[in-house]
Amino acid sequence: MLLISCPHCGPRDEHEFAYGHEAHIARPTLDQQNTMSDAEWADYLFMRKNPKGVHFERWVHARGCRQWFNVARHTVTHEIIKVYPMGEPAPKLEQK
Amino acid sequence: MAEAYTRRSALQHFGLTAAAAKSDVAGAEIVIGESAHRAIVNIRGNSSDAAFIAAVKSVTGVDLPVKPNTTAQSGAFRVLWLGPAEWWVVTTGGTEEKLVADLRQAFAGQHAAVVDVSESRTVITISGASARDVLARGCSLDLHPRAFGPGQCAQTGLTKANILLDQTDATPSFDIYVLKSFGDYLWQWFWLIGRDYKFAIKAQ
Amino acid sequence: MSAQKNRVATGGRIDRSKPIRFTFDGKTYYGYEGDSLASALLANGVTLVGRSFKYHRPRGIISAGPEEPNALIEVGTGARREPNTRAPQIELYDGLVTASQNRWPSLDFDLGAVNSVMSRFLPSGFYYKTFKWPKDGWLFYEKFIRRMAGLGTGSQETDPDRYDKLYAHCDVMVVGAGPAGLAAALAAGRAGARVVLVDEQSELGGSLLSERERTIDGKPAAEWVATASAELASMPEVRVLTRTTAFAYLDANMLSCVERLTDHIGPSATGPRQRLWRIRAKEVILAAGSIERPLVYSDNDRPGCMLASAARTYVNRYGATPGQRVVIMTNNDTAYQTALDLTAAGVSVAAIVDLRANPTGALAQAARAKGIEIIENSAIIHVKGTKQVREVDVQSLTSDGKGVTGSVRHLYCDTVLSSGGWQPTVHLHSQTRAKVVWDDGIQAFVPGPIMPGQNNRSVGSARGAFGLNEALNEGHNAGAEAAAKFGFSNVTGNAPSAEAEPESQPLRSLWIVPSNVPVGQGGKHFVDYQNDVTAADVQLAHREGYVSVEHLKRYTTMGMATDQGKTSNVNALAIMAGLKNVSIPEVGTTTFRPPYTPVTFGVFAGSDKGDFLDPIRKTPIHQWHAEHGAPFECVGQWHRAWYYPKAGEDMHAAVNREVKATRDSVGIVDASTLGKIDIQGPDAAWFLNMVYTNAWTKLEPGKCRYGFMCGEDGMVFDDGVTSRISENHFHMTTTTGGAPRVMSWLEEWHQCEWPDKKVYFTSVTEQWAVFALNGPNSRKVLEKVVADIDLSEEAFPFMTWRDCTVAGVKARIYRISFTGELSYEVNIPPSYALHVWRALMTAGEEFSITPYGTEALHVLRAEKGFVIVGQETDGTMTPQDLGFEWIIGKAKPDFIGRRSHLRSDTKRPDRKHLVGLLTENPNDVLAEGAQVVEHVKDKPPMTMIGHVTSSYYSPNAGRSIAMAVIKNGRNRMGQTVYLPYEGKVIAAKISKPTFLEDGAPANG
Amino acid sequence: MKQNYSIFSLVRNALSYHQGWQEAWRSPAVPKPEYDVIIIGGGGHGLATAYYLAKEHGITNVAVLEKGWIGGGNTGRNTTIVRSNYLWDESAHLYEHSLKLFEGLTQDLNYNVMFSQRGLMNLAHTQHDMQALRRRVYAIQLNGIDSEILTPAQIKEMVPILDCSSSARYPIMGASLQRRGGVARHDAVAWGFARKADERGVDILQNTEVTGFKIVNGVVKGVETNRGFIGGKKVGIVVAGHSGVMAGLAGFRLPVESHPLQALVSEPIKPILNTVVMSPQVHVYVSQSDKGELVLGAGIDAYTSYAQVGSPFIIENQLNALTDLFPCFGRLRMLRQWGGIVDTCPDASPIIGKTPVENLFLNCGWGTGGFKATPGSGNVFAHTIATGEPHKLAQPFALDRFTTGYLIDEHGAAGVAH
Repeated sequence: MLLISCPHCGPRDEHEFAYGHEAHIARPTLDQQNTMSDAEWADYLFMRKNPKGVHFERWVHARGCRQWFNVARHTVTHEIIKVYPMGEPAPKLEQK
Repeated sequence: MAEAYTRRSALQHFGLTAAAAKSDVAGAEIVIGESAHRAIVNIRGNSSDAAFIAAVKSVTGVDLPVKPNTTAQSGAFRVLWLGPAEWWVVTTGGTEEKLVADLRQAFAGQHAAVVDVSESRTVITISGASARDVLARGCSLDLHPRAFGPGQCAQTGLTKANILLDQTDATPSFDIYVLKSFGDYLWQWFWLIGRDYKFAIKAQ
Repeated sequence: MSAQKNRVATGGRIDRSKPIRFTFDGKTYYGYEGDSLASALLANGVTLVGRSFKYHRPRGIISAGPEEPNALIEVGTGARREPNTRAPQIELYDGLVTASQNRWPSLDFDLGAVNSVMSRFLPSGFYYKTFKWPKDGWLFYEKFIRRMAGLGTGSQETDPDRYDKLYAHCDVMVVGAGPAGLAAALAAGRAGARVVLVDEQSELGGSLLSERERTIDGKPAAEWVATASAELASMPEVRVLTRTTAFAYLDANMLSCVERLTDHIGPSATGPRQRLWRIRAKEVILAAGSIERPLVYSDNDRPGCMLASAARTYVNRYGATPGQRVVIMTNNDTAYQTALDLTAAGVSVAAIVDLRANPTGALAQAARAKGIEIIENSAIIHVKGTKQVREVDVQSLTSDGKGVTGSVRHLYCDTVLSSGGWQPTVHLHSQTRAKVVWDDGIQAFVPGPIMPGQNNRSVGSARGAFGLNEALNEGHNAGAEAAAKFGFSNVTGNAPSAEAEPESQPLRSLWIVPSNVPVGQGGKHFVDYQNDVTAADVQLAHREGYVSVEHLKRYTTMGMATDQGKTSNVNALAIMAGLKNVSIPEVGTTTFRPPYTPVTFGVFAGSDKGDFLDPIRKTPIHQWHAEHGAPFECVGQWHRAWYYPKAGEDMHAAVNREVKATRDSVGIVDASTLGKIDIQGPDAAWFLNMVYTNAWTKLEPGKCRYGFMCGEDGMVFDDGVTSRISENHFHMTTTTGGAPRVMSWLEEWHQCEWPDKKVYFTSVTEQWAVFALNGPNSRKVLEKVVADIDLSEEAFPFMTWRDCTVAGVKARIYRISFTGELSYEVNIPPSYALHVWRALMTAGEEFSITPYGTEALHVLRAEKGFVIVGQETDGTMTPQDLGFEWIIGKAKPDFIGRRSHLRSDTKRPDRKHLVGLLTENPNDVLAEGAQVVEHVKDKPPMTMIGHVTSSYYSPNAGRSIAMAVIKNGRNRMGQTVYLPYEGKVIAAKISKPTFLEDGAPANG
Repeated sequence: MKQNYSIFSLVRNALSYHQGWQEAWRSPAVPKPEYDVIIIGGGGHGLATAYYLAKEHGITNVAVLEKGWIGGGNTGRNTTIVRSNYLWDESAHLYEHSLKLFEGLTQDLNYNVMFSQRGLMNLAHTQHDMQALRRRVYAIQLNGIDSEILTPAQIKEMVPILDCSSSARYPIMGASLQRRGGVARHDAVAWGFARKADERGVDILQNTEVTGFKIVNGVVKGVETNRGFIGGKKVGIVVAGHSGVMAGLAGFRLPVESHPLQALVSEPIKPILNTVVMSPQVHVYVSQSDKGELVLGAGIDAYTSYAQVGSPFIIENQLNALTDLFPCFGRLRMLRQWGGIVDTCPDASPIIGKTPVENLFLNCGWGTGGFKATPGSGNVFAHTIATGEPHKLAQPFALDRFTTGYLIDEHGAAGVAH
């Protein structure tokens, strides 16, 4: 069971959290929506990096403070490398 | 409001008063009870805004606990940290309407919110030497005195219900705030786990 | 009391003053307190204890621990019967009932042993090559194969025991309470750290419990263990768990452990039977010891064949000897200690057969000094005796160790002990997915670097440091260092110390002990005892190309038995490496998967049985519904009153009555489960514009509006009515099942996408109980209990809300409707819910007010064509598909899902549309889920164009009504379609999805 | 020709101490410089693709590249359930195609894949479950596939050890039954395809990891591997959980996430359960293997992972539900627990067909349900690669459905994994 450090509440068991999938997918602006192709929209909606390695993803402390945050987690080791707030860009990490 | 006698607590149908009368509180390893009808008001605002902190203080006398998972008390008012911009003000039942009004007035002009949630929760109290043991059956938090103590609170899970856990003294005693719809479930869960302990029911 | 013929007169940790009666296969025996079932059986001279899985070969006890492959026993009777329990790990209690398994009619005479005779035709994988004829024959063969397979028999009765589970936390967790683990726990505990020490045995000490002569800190080992145990028990922050197996090492230093609370007491025990500990440690010290490997020699499975170390445990710890006359075969020095200990107990050691030439280690010298014959550079080539070892043949090894030469010696004996070296117990380390690496020195896998994100270290023999002093030192240092990491640096005392290890010689790897006939053509060289995998099977796998470790395991089933290959994996890998002429790690390492030893299903479930499986959420007047006979419908976790049958009524009659009464006069429903969200802030209206498909900016305070929410994929995912309380304050309602999802949805968009928007969301679902009065007389009922506001149409029109007092209780009433009737949704504090409900019932008496449940609610809304998200929708329907084109805010610049509505498939005009279906026979009520076709054929396949989403008998329409989603349905009005299901075909006409006069706008 | 496997060959070989068996497939020491088709991924789907390319399309200059050992991924980690009771026409036809191939597979491959059509039951516990169940059964029936609805009494008769009492937290209200559904021996499927593909000339290259693609002007020309460059006129990616990694190497993204899916077996016991029982509501999927082990599947873990492990509470919840459904299972013991990496699509349906790179084809997204599709998937994918155009059954499952919005959503309505 993952141990996730909520930026507010500290380390809690995984079952207190809900997974928010890949982070840093910005919703297209209205202008973009109106000019983009269906394929580009599909890219926003569905296409994912799904890396084998460090994944920048979102979690929410659903059974706790209900706050969303970003996590850099290794998808092979499950090591949580960094927890950082929403809105902050993905950290540059040494390649693991 | 209607006559008080028409008001029912979430767990009233379990006959807690009668059970409490028969309970041996002194010899018990755990003592559980329902503390119903508290005033619980959810407040939202910006804790880095001095005006917000001042407004809370002006109404409750409490210095807003900005440290996560802590509580602060002043007189009848207890303020519990729920999130970085969310707290509960808990006080004597029946005063929630006034509290909501006072807080709204104090927050005037700020981006803040006040929501009465008193009626949505009941409180199950648990106290006694084995209280931590019992909670460990359903709660993954570390409640060891080195890790958790009076003045701390946490929203977490207790078995399959979501709760807010507030340690009220070092006995230890805990207040467990739970949605009323889960009240039956959680109360019966305590009975289930409690069968391996000497336990007693406390009157409200 | 029958004599225990293999019981030593004195010594060991059993209490000879406390005899314990037990039965095995119906026969009564006696053992002593402190015995395991295995030791008691051995003491009684019982060596045949089971039959193997495939060949049904007679089998005896191999080991003294969890690695036991053979002695699998059924314990208990009736509902408590438990198959496949390992005899060395069963503690005796009075009245213990045990039985052998996988034999018929008896252990001694087992018809299944025909497989042994036929074994030549049953090599690994034989079933892949046969049983292929005729084409459908497999089901036939399978029946027989299944009956032959399967080991023990599971009970078909409900397990009467209960189980417990809990969470725990510590600074330092120590797995294994042998010398290394005890030293670690003592060091960390003395420093003041929170320590959990677990050990699977009934008492602490691990390997020290089997020692005869070793001393620690000048005390006999057993005494040192007792002192250490007492000290640990006295430390308030140290928790010691015996009979507890750490069976899984999970992410982030969480270990799952199972504590056996009553298995050693039996059915008379009270309290939970077993307990699941989920322990989150800051650091874990793995001190789980090591497991001896058997040698792979010809017919090495005959009852009486045993691990050398096991014999040592039986004689030293339990005062039970495996037999009377023993031959030992070894490739290393440790077996000599067994010889010395057996000799000391009066057991005759006929000879030690050492695969090595010229053994001169200290223990070998000691054995020689005791007069024990050492036959060096030699091997046991045959074991004679089927149900009991009678004799062994010994021959010298050729120089390459691959054959034998010279004259054959016959040695009479009833027991053959073997030692093939030791394999550290690396299971938990490996479970973290950290690598294990091959250590040439000890010819075993040892822990490699630990996994990132984990925090553990292996000490003592668990990492391949087999010396006692090494174990004590490493344990102590690990405990002290781990404690210091968490701020407990004040370690008192030094590492315990023992006398120096006897000087020893390296082992000789001879992974197959040769015989004088080729492997596979004479006796069987078992590698995996339980699954009957032999060296010849490994050779066959190699021949056929199943050469990787995973293929080897799967093809031969090696390592897949209940012992998970604890004694066989390395031997099998090594044999394969020899065949491939590569190093052992090049063949691969096995991945150790949890659990370390099998764990009862029941303990995972814990106490959460029955209604505790999933919480049942109840509304504030749940009791009232129950008292009035309502069955409940599951809606998510909620239980909602389904209908209220009166005496003699079935569901259909009750629902018809409820539906009719509501349209004719007044009905009342408990709608408290409806999701409710308080939304406040200057950007609240902006936010609603984004999450709903329609526009909200212009909604006036005091008014309500219905809306659909879509996912970003454009599909409907919730609906409901939202009311404006004040300029910056809204009250949103959601579906019952969707409430938590919508709340999360709002927070997610706010926090992740639009954090600058000033708005707060608070769930108030349970702040309000909701009772909906519906029907032409609902106003009249309400007027009797509401005095402070004007309820007239003009003063309180449709789609508005008012605060007022209902029966003395502060309330908020929304004039919204899900029935198309005059309707008031009365919101009141739940603590007054029963009072208000009763007041409304009383007030409604003169109008025959009728409580109705969810079924009538569904009929009433369907009569007016209101949709239910989750019933008319399934994640593939847009608002347009549902006919709610009008609810899409065309003028709105943006909302979630909007762009998806513009995709080619989503904007197709001939998508599935929500329509009504009127059956030709008005009394035919279609099944929900029935499929719609245009053209009926004699038999399938038929082309389906849609399905029925809702279907009821409508007493108000006087006929059946149904809603369906049908391809291009809105352009097929009046078309007759067919619904073939359950052997019939029902014809129906496509209509609009409203069945009384046109409905008012819907309400979620 | 390969040795024929039969009772006669078994007896004959027994007389020579089984010294005469040949290797089931060759392990070529050196790859050819170029193949007509390279299949990346030596799982069941990849091997089946190679087999059908050779058998049905006469394309035998084929290599299957497997970074580890064939059948070592999800093929060897699933709960071996085979069924075709899918809601949507597109899925039903595809899985039924596969089920039909399964019915002749043992003979076709001369390898006993132990396809045991012992019947497969889907339990319903709520009104909503029952509605969804009827919808599915009626649709399946009209697609010409066997499926029927059972009453609780019929369920109890078939599986007496199920708790069918109405007082259960989730009482059993009914079930659907597909009698032709069942289980098969997963390893045998992979090995059988490998053996027969090899017989027709396919090179199975184990321990061969693809590290890159050679793409010239948008056309794939071959793959870089740890054994050097291997040319390929056409390349098919069939790597399940690692599809995203391969797509990344080829320069495009997929609507796929990889998640852990956990499974476990009990210790073997004598026959106690003769039907596959599935309860999507409480996430229980159970059958008994021929060896006697109860084989259980759980729900997927929420987070993406390539670790082949998941979280313990998934298993706890599953066993909680299992021991409620089968109260006599409480005393059985978990023997082994493991995880696979499942590649899930937003609509819980696979992707089969072309990619943005010419001559590079893709077959992935089978999520929790890939095993049952093995022969069908290989069959339609082989057609797709051989002809360059999607097989008609594969057509709806093209990647561009995510652009048009024509999803085949098997989540809600089918509601079943595995």
